[in-house]
Parts: sequence; structure tokens; C-alpha cells
Amino acid sequence: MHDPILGIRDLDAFYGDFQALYGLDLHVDAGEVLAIIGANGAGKTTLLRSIAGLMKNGAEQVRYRGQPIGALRADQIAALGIALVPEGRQLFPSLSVEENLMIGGRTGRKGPWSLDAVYNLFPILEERKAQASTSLSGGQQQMVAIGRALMANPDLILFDEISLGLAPIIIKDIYAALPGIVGEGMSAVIVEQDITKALSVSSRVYCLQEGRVSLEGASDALSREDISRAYFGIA
Amino acid sequence: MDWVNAIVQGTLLGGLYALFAAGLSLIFGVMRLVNIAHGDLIVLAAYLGLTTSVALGLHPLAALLVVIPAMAGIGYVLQRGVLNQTLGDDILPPLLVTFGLSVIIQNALLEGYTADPQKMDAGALETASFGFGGLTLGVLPVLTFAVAVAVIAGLQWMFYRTPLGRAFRATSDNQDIAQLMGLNKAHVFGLAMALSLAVVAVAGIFLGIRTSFDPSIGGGRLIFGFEAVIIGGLGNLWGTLVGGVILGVAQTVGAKIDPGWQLLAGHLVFLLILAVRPNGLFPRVDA
Amino acid sequence: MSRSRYHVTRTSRTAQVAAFLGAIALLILIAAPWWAGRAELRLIGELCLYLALASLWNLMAGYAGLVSVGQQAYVGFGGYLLFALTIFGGLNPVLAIAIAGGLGALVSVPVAALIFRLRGAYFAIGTWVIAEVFRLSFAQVSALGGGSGTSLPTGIVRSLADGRAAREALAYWLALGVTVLVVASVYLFLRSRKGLALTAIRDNELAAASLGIDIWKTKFLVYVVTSALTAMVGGLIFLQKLRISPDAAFSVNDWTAFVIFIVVIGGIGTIEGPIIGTLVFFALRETLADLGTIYLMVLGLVAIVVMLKAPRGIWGLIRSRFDLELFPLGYRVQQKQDKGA
Amino acid sequence: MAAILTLENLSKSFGAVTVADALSYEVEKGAALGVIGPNGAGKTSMFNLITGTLAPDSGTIRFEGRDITGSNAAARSRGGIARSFQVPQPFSHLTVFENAMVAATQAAGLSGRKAEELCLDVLDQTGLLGKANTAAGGLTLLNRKRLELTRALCAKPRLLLLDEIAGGLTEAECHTLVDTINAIRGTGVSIIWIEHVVHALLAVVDRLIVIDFGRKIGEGDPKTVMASREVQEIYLGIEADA
Amino acid sequence: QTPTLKVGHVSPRTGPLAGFAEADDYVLAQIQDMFAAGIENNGKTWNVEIISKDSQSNPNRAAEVAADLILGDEVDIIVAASTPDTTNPVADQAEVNEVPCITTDCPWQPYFFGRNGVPGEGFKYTYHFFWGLEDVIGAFLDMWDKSGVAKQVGGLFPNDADGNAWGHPELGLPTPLAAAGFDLLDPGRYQPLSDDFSNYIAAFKDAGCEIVTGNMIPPDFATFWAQAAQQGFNPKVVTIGKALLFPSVIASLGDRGDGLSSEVWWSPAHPFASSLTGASAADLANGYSASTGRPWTQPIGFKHALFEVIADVVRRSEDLEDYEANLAAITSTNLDTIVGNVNWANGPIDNVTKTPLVAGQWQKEGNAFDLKIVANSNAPEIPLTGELKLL
Ligand SMILES: Nc1ncnc2c1ncn2[C@@H]1O[C@H](COP(=O)(O)OP(=O)(O)OP(=O)(O)O)[C@@H](O)[C@H]1O
Ligand SMILES: Nc1ncnc2c1ncn2[C@@H]1O[C@H](COP(=O)(O)OP(=O)(O)OP(=O)(O)O)[C@@H](O)[C@H]1O
Ligand SMILES: [Mg+2]
Ligand SMILES: [Mg+2]
Repeated sequence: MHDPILGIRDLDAFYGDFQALYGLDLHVDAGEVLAIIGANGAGKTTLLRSIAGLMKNGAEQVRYRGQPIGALRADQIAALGIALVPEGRQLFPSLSVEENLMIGGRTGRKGPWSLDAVYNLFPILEERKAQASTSLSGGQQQMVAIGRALMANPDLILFDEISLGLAPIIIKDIYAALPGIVGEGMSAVIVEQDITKALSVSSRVYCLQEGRVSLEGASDALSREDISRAYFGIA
Repeated sequence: MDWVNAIVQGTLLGGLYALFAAGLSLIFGVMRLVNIAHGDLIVLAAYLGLTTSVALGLHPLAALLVVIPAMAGIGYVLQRGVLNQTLGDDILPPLLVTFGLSVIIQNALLEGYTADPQKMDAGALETASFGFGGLTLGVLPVLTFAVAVAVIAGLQWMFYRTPLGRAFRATSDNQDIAQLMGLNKAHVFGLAMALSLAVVAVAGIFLGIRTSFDPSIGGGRLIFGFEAVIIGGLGNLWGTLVGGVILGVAQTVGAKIDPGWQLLAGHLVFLLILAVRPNGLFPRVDA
Repeated sequence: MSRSRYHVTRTSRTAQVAAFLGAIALLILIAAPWWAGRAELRLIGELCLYLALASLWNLMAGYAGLVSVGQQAYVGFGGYLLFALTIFGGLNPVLAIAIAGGLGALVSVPVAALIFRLRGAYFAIGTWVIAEVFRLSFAQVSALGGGSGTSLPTGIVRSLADGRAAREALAYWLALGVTVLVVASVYLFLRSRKGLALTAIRDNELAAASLGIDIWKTKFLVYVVTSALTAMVGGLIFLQKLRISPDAAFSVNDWTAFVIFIVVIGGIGTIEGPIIGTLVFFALRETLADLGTIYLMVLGLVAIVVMLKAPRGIWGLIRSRFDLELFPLGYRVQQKQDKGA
Repeated sequence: MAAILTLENLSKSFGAVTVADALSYEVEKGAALGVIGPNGAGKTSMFNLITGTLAPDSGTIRFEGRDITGSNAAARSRGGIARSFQVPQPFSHLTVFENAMVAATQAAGLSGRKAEELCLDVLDQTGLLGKANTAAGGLTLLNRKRLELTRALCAKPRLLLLDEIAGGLTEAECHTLVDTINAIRGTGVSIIWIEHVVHALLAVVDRLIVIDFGRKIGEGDPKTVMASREVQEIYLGIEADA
Repeated sequence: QTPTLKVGHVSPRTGPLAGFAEADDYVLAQIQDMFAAGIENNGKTWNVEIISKDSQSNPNRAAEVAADLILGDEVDIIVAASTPDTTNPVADQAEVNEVPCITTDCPWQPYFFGRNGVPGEGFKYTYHFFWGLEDVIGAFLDMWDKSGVAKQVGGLFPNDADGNAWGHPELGLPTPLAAAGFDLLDPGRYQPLSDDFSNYIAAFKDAGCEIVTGNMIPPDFATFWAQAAQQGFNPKVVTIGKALLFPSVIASLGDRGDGLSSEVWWSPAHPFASSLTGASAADLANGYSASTGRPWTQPIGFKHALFEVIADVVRRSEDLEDYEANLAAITSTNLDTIVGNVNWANGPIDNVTKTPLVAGQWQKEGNAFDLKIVANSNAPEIPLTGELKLL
């Protein structure tokens, strides 16, 4: 077992009056791929936003490499080496493909990922580099979003629903690229609705329900029934 | 010939309006901030220019070397200290805060400089002229127009060709995601305001050379700036120049018909354009 | 069954107390000509008119999401029509003001058709430009003094009532009356079905449209009614000012910026906010106005500080602390107390 | 029986994303139609087209025989089409009861006591009566979804569109929900229900359509459709196995 | 115990018109000193309290503070000065509220006709002293006649109270200029704070205007004057009302200020003295400059004279407690003030009396500008101090 690279303790999250997360506990071990599953609205995105610094947290609620980072701003957290591939891709529409990638590299962290490395991973992007990011197909946009996050050379990368709205063939491609992405010691958290996919690429899995962890375990040790129960709260 | 003259003079006037509007366009484009104090900031820059040029015995244009950094500094502090806290979906908080700012600047200038009209002495530049195809053009208005084009070209280059410009566009597109890229939006917005007020400094000096000013004249010019920005389309800098020129030409041509129509014609053309194109002539194409 | 034990009320204890106190206050105000000095009478009258403007602007911006910086268009329009209808039409000023309201509604229709195409900041600037167009257009009407403006002939003022005291009382009651009319209409409107629709739109346009609310029509209605009432208030304002000129009539500072100040300081999107804001504004003005520039700087500073420290305004602060509602707009579901059921 | 809703060749795309691709089908009066399909297939978009939140690029929508393609969302709602939103869209500053009242007064056109009584009844039925005075912004997700259903019912629709309202319910709650929907159906209301919780869906609907990339790729008797190879393939996930 | 008479005073202390009121502090302080001992009326000493309020250069605000003074402070007399935007709203409030009012520092036509005054009827409570457009015209023609330039005149009149009055076809410049053989080219009324005058300049150039006249605010004139040079329009005489009154404006124009001309209502060279202090015009102007370090301005004399008239009225009123008696005292005024004689029996129209007006030119002497009186045929008692030079 590795040391946890990220530890979350007693995390709450609110949108105005609405509470989306309730006292969540969770950790990510260094070098592992962790999957987070759960029904629509369970709080998966909110969890990732909390880690990335886009929600208001207490300092101690999120620890990264032993440091409390819960109260830092998103840009400070990004500089520490946590990158998020957001749900729905969220490219910058007024930036070209290459500019989207370049802005990902703004943190200036050293590492294996560079424009060339990203183009190597997704050759199609090099062909489209001058194009407006919005003119790409969904799958290509997802590639840009992933590339953009990689450009920061993060130690921990968070994927929010990378396969959402993509054709199966593209999903397959992206998942095929995943081991190469996390191969070099990077840790990853993957939020995924396709449970089969989630289980197959991850070593451990958490299931969220209504803002709480309803199941946790090694990916290969969980039965479909466990998951189904955790997923829908079917007792 | 008279009509040609009206159009040429209107175009040059449009340069002045574009200069007024460029800074406004920048911050409107980057952070959707409606800055009511923009006109008063231009006047503030004019006073700063006056004070430096008198105190140091500089030509007003040389005073830019002092006024531009000073205004940029004011902009950065203002943005981070006050305006950043008002940004959001609601346009009212920045509207009211900049209104408050406008009142404060105006009255502080009145306290400091009295209501006396002031003018910057730019010597021969003010009255120099040259003939051009049967028209007589002033060197100063032509210079103003050229500076406006240069400022806008510069901003455009900065916006589309530099990392800072990328940061502006990214933050403007999506603040949250920009933060994830390691951009501190408070800082980015501070820089945007600093840049905006640097342009304001240029506008202020040219206003101060062109005509006399007193603390109260900022507000009157503000509306033309907004019109130029909106005609051109949100955050489109060349559009702002076009907007300024359309406004200037509408005014001089209106005035040619009847002097009472000068301002009215500008406003009517503005409304007409919006009636046909509610997002301005060159709206940004979002996803 | 438990269901039968529930019923719905639309009032509360505090609201009843507030209504009672409000009624007493109103009676006292109605009687002001008998107890107040001439200056107070005028001041209260002016305060009333500002309250009316603020309530109307609040209805637009706070409830319909129409942030206009051009309401001076209708204030000035109402004022000018008062002058035009009395001087050239020979109408009684009160009648003229009523007609000004009607015509205000009429001109607001094409204006709305134009500016409703704009959103957010564009809408705000668009309304401002419209007001400028009004200003510049009235400046072209030489019969009304063009850019110099004109005074209301003393004869017309005298025709309002016999004697100075009666005239002043009447002007006061008109101001008070219009204000009560405005505040009451806003309140009743917001309690009505259309009002509920408006509040729903403010919260969530997508859901509102899917629940049968015609967003455009609702906002349009609000805009037109607000314009009409604003024009009437404008008429009353210039009945007090006695003199009108384009710059004064269409002053963005006097009729919109200060009004926005009032509403936002008091608490936008509440009926109580404009009332509190008006009191604060007049308190500042009466105590500091003689300081000239300092007064205006204080005003600017107050605007900034309140916006930064209490973005929901003073009433917002009070309400978050005490959960008060003096003008109940909502519905309460209560369990019945009676044992008979 | 006559059709209450008819879609004819409805198409809509956002740039490269096609959310409706020559979509055609009918819903009989009083029938309950289930809709399944993978994430992003265009199910919610189809609701947006039916309710008028989205305008189609081409095609026609008929409701009770009338062409409503050109009318706006508000008019369709008043005409008898109500929906629940997949991502709940409460009026956050209004109470639960007031949220319901918006539907009763605006969509159903009721007023006064009549509207209030209807809202109380529906709140009772959906189990939200106890929360009637709570601001909707403070509700939990489940209650927000209940509120969606409540509002839709308070609109007194003849066609009810439900978008993923069973997700996250316990089995007992799921049963209650199924009973509620069956009861609504019993009053003659036609229903289209998008749901990933297939067993709940199957307990209500009498016909199923499958959507993928905006296209209808399967239609018919629920059991048959679920057993088809196409659906099996698209639903490689948990529901197919269950 | 001495009774107190309250005088309300409205002026634009702040805002764009603040230049007109810049001497208020100095003049009021001086007046208050004079009044400190009280004023004798019917053998009784009265305190005179002056309550001064700022109109913020805003006519709405002017009406408001006037009403405040009348209704709240219950002043016995109200006075106001500086442009129609101040005098008219204040006078309107006074008229309706039936309080005596004296105003100055606004030509009488915009005052009288701008308030819808009817000749023969006039007003009951409100009185005004200043000069009229006929005097401006007389002074200007006098000056232009001497210049010997072409009689082609370009007119620049804004769409505001002064501009409309000056440009009025009958009451303003056009008719008398035509009568005197001058050809006035008036393209129309521009909106104040315009950014462009090229149409005017083109028209003036085409018509060969050698004289430019009008009534402008300083920023508009500065814009026009710079554009004129840029567009190659070089008139020989430029005589503009209002904009060229203040030394600070001329100073701000630099060398381009030299030779501009304007009407002169009052100057240190005026051969008048204060009925209150006995000081001459020169004494008053020098006193102001010495105490503030600023050059003298024309409104100083009128502000002072306003309170001379008040003091005189207070002395003569038969019953200071009675508005009607005070009013009677005003109507019967005949006082030689520091700006000339004030006597409403001699007015050109009801409620108005006039003070003399001459024309002057700003001439550079060393580093400073001096306003030389160059034409005085309508008021020969005011000596010439210079000779008109062409631009
Ligand atoms: N900006 C917001 N304002 C209010 N509520 C929000 C906001 N964003 C999310 N929520 C609510 O918070 C809850 C958790 O949302 P979240 O997006 O984290 O869920 P999720 O598990 O990622 O769901 P999905 O699978 O649909 O992406 C949901 O009920 C959602 O409606
Ligand atoms: N307004 C819009 N602009 C651009 N794309 C949109 C818009 N609305 C929906 N989409 C895209 O259309 C596709 C279909 O979305 P839709 O919400 O209809 O899917 P769905 O079938 O309801 O999925 P789910 O099961 O996840 O709810 C998605 O890829 C979505 O991103
Ligand atoms: Mg999510
Ligand atoms: Mg959906």
C-alpha cells in the first residue's frame, strides 16, 4: 500500500442553502486510479470541485501530500499539481485548440507533458490545432480537455465523466489512452457513470449516494448487488 | 465637399470616442463590468497629466510616461481592493459601486482643483494642420485617430497573441475553469483593469489637449464610450473602433443637417443598430 | 386524514401588527397639513415621491430583472406633459398628471418593443440612451423652451386650489396619494397571480416558462405599468419644482442614480427596502447636504461600503437576523387548531 | 384510441451534436411511454423540444391533433403539457407550497382557494406536505425531485413528462412512486417517462422507446425491447444485467 | 433683544457653474462683517442672518434648496445669482410661495421670458437686476464697428437658456445685427458639451466670416477654438459671452487666449463704489485677489451689489416683519452700487432693472492676461482702458 496522496475528512459542500455533500471521508493513494460512481446528482462533481478548490472548504477538510489545502484557491491548488478534467469538457471557446492546451501549461510545472507529448497522444489535435475549440467533435473536445489538464504535469488528475456523451468507439480510445496517461506515477480519480468501465480501470471504488459514501472497496472485490444497493439505496 | 468634410471629421471624432471606449471595451469584454466611473477616470487622468506636465515642465505627451503607470497602478489596486468583490451574474453591484466611485472622484477633483476649466498646453500641436485633398485636417485629431488605432491594434495583439491575452480570454470565457489552469482571477482582473486605465491615461491626455476640462465633464462622454462598445459587440476591440467611427460620423452628419441633431443622430443610429442586431455588429461567437 | 388539518394563510402576526401601525402612520401622514410646518410638508411630499420612484424601480429591477438606468425618461416625460397640457391644453394640473400617466404607458410600448431585445448590461445602457433621446428630443421643442426649459405660470399653480395653504396641502396629498397608490399596487400586484409569476421568473426563467408563464408578456406588463406610474410621479415632481428644463427633467443622477442608491441601500427585491432606503437617503441629505462636495463623497462612500458589506441592503441584513416580513407576499401552510374537525 | 402527442420527423442539432434525428412516434391518450437510452442520447432534449424550451430545426409536434411546433413553452404548458426537470429547477426563494402555487395558478389557471386546495392535495400525495413552508432552495436532492413532480401535477396536465425521477430512491420509496404514477395514470393523464431505473419504469409503462444519438433505435413492448440485442449492447452497464 | 431678518442665498457652489460662485466665501464673509453690528430700521437694530445654500449647478436642486429656505428656514428675503439655471428656479419658488426675491447675474431676457413672464404683467415677488441682450449687442457692435473687419459674423449658440436667448430671432442678436448691417450666419443650436464643431467651422469658412460671436460654456469654446485653428479658420474678432468671462479660462487657453473678447459687466476700472463699504471697484477686486491669491472675476461685483441692495431694503422697509412692506421697499429702490445704479423704476420691463455693460478684450501683458475695456459707447462713464487688436 502507498501513502495517501490526498485525504478528505468530514467534507461538507453547499450551493447556497442546498447541501450537496455530507461529512464525506475519502482518500486517494499515490499512484492508484480511484473510481467514484453514483447516480445523477449524487455529488461526484461537487466532490471533484471541492478537491480542485472551486468550492469553499475548511483548510483541514482536504489534505494533499500531508498539507492542508482545503482553504486554498483553485489556482494555488493547480500550482501544487492537481488538475481537473471538468464535466462537459468546458473548453475556452475563444481560444484555439493549441491555445487551450497552452493555457493548461501555465502553471509551469516540469514533467513529461508538453505540446508535443499531447499531440503524440492525440495526433488528431495537431491537425486541428489552429481551429476554434468549439468546432471540434465531442470526442476531440474531450481530448483537448484531457490534454489541457495534462499540460500542467499534475501529480493527481481528476476526470469528471470523461465518457459522457461520447460515442462508444471514442470512449474506447480514451480509455485505451488512460494507462499511458497515468502510467508515470500520476494518481487519478475517475468519475464515471458507466460502472463496468469504472471498475475495469480502477483499483478501488467509492460509491456516492445523496452526498454520502454508500460503498467503498477494491474494484475487483465488489459484487453487482453491493453496487446496485449502494447506487440506488435499494435495501 | 462639405459632406466629405463632415464624414472625415466624424471619422476623426470617432477615433477620440474609440480611445474613450477602448478601456471600457476591454474590461467589459473580460469581466462584464459596467464601469460608470470610466468617464471620471479619464478626467482624473487629464488632471494627473496636467499636474505632472506643469510640475515637471513636460510636454503633455511626455507626461504619459508618468500618467500611464500611475493610472495602471490605480486600476490594479481599485480592482483588487474593491471591484473584484462586486463581480458576479448581477450587474447591479458593480454599477452602484462604480457610480459611487464616480461621485467620489468628481467631488474630490472639485475639492482639489476647483471647478476652473483647465487645459493642457501642447504648444503648436494643438493648432497645427495640413491640407489633404481639399480638406484641412488638424494634426491633433489625426494623431488622436492614429493613436486610437495603434492602441486598439496593440490591445488586439495583446489579446490574441500573448499569454496575458490568453489569460484574459480564458478568464472571460469561464472563470472557474481558468482558475483550474492556475490563473488567479483576482490578479487577472486586476491586470485587465490596470491595462484599461493605462488606455484611460492616454484618452485623458488627449482629451485634455483637445479641449478644456473640469471635474464634471466625464459623465457626459461616458455614454458615447458605452455606445461605441455595444455597437462594436461585446469585447471586440476593432468593433469598438468601428462603433466609435459610426458614432462620430452619425454625429457630424446629423449636425450637418441641423446642429441640434448632432447628439441625437448618434443615439438614434445606436438604437437603430441595436434594433437590427441586438448583440452589436460583431458579437463574439460563443459556443 | 392528516391532509384535512392543513390550511393556507397569507398573513402573519407581525404583518398584522405592521399593517395596524402602518394604517396609523398613514392617518398621521394624511393629517400632516394640520400638524406639520410648510417645510416639513414639502419634505415629506418629496420623500413620498422618491419612495414612489424607488418602489417602481424596485419592481422592475428587483422583481422583473429589468435593470434600467433610464427611468428618468418617464419622470421627465411626465413633467413635460404636465407643462404642455396645462400651458397649451389649459387642463387642470391634476387631470394633466393623470393623462401624462396614460401617455407614459403609450410611449413605453414601442420603447419596450425595442429595448426588450437587449439583455443585461446592454439593456441598461439601452434604457439610458432612450432617456437621452427623450432629453434631446424635448430640447428641440421650442414651444416648451427648447434647451432652456420653461416655468409653470403662477396662474396654473394657483388654479390648483384657493389659497396657498390649500394648495400646499393638495400638492402634499397628491404626492402622498400617488405614493400610497404605488406602494399598495406593487404590494397587491406581487400578491396576485401575476405577481407570483413575476417572482417565479426572477428565481428561474426556465421553470417559469415551463409552468405557463409568458415571460416576455409579464415583463412587458410590468414595464408599461411602471412607466405610466413613473410618468405620473414625474408630473407631481415638477408640479413642486415649478420649472422644467431638459437637463433637469431627464437627469440621470436625480431620477435614476439616487433611486438606485435608495433601492440597493435599502434592500432590492423587497417592498420594505425602498422605504428604508428613502429614509436613509433623506436623513443623509438633510444632515449633510450643506457640506457640498463632502456630502456627495459621503454618498458615494456609503454606496460602496453597503454594496461590499451588505449586498442585500439594510433590510436584507435585518431580515436575515430576525426573519421579519412586514408586507407578506407568500403563503403559509398551517395546521388547524380547531378540535371540531 | 386517438394520439395525444405526435412527433413527426423532429430534428435538432447543436453544431456537431445531434440530439434529435428525424424522431417520429406517437403517444396514445392515456398511455404511458417509457424512454431509455445512454447518457447524452438526447432524451432530455426531446422533452425540451416537446415542451418548447428548444425549437426544432425541422419537424412537427402535434398535441391533441393541433400543431404546436410554433407555440412557446408557456402556451404549451397552459395547454396541458407538464414536465419535471432532470436537474431540478426549483424557484429557490419561494417555499415548496409557493412553488406548487406557481403551477396551479399559472399553468392550470386556477385561483384562490381552488388553487390552494389542489396544491395541498398534491403535496400530500407526493409526501412534501410537511415541508410546505420550507424554501425550495434548501431542499435535498430527493425532495427537489419530489417538488418537480409536485409542480408538474399541480399544473393539471393531460400529458406528463417525467425525467429521471426515480434515481436515488430506496426500494420502498420507489414502490410508492410507482404507485403514485400509476394513480396519476388512472386519472387519464398520459405519461412519458425517461428513466434509468428500469424496473421502476417497467412497472408503469406499456410501451418503451430507445434513443441513441437522437435516433429512435427501438420501440415496442417493454419486455421485448429490453431483451433486444441493440439495447443489450447499449446498456452494457448494470441495468442490463440486473 | 434684537430681532433677526433672515436672508436666503442660493448659488452654484459646486458643479460646472462653480466658477460663478467662487468669490462667494470672500464676499459673504465681508458682508457678514458689515452686518455684524446690525442694520438700523425704523430706529431699531436688526440682525441680518444670511443662510447660503448650494444648488450644485443643478436646477432641480436649486428649486429644492430655495423651497427649503422659504419653507424651512422661513427666510424673509431670498436672493440668488449666476445663470438662469440658478436664478429662474429660485425665483419661481419665491413667486409661488410669495416671498420677495432678488436675483442677478443672468441677462434679463432669459430671466423674464424664460419664466414665461408677460410684459405688462410681470411678477409680483421677484425682481432682477443685470443687463440685457440689447446691451450686449450694443457693446459688441460698438466694438466690431471699430475693428473695420468684414461685416460677416458667425454665430455659435447652444441649445440652453443663454444660447436660445442670444440666438432668438427677435429678442436676440439676429435682428439688431441685421439692422446694423452685419450679416449673421447662424447654423442652428448645438447641444452643450459637443465634441465637434467642424460643421460650424466649414460654414463660417465658406461664408468668409471674420467675426465669430455667441454664448458658450468654456469646454465647448475650447473645442471650437482648437478645431478652428486645425481646420484653417482664422477669424479676426472672436467675441463670446459666458465662456470668456473668467481669467482662469483664458489662462487655460494659453497663447490662444490672447485677443479674445467678451462682454464686461464689471471690472476694477468701473467708476463705482460700494454703498456699504465705500470701497471702489478696484478696492474690492484687489481685496479679493489679496485675500485669495486668485485673479478678480466679474461676478464679485454683482454678488457684492446683491447684498448692498438687501442692506438698503432692510434700512428702508416700513415693516420688516411684513413681506408686502419689504416688497414695497424693493420696488422703490434707487441705489448706487458697486455695479452701477439699481432702480426698478427705470427697468426695460417689469421687475427688471439694468446695470451698464461694456465690451472688453483679453490682452496678454507679460505673463498675465488683462481684460481691457475697448468699447463703451453705451456706458461712457466707464473709461476705456485699451484698444481692440485684431487676432
Ligand atoms: N451550481 C449549483 N447550484 C445549486 N445546486 C447544485 C449546483 N451544482 C450542483 N448542484 C446540486 O448538487 C447536487 C450534487 O451535484 P453534482 O453535480 O455534484 O452531482 P453529480 O454526482 O456530479 O451528478 P451528475 O451525474 O448528474 O453529474 C445535485 O443535486 C445538484 O443538483
Ligand atoms: N443547449 C445545448 N447546447 C449544446 N449542446 C447541448 C445543449 N443541450 C444539450 N446538449 C447536448 O446534447 C446532448 C444530449 O443531451 P441530453 O440532455 O438530451 O441527453 P440525455 O439523453 O437526457 O442524457 P442523460 O441521460 O445524461 O440525462 C448532450 O451531449 C448535451 O451535451
Ligand atoms: Mg457530475
Ligand atoms: Mg437527460
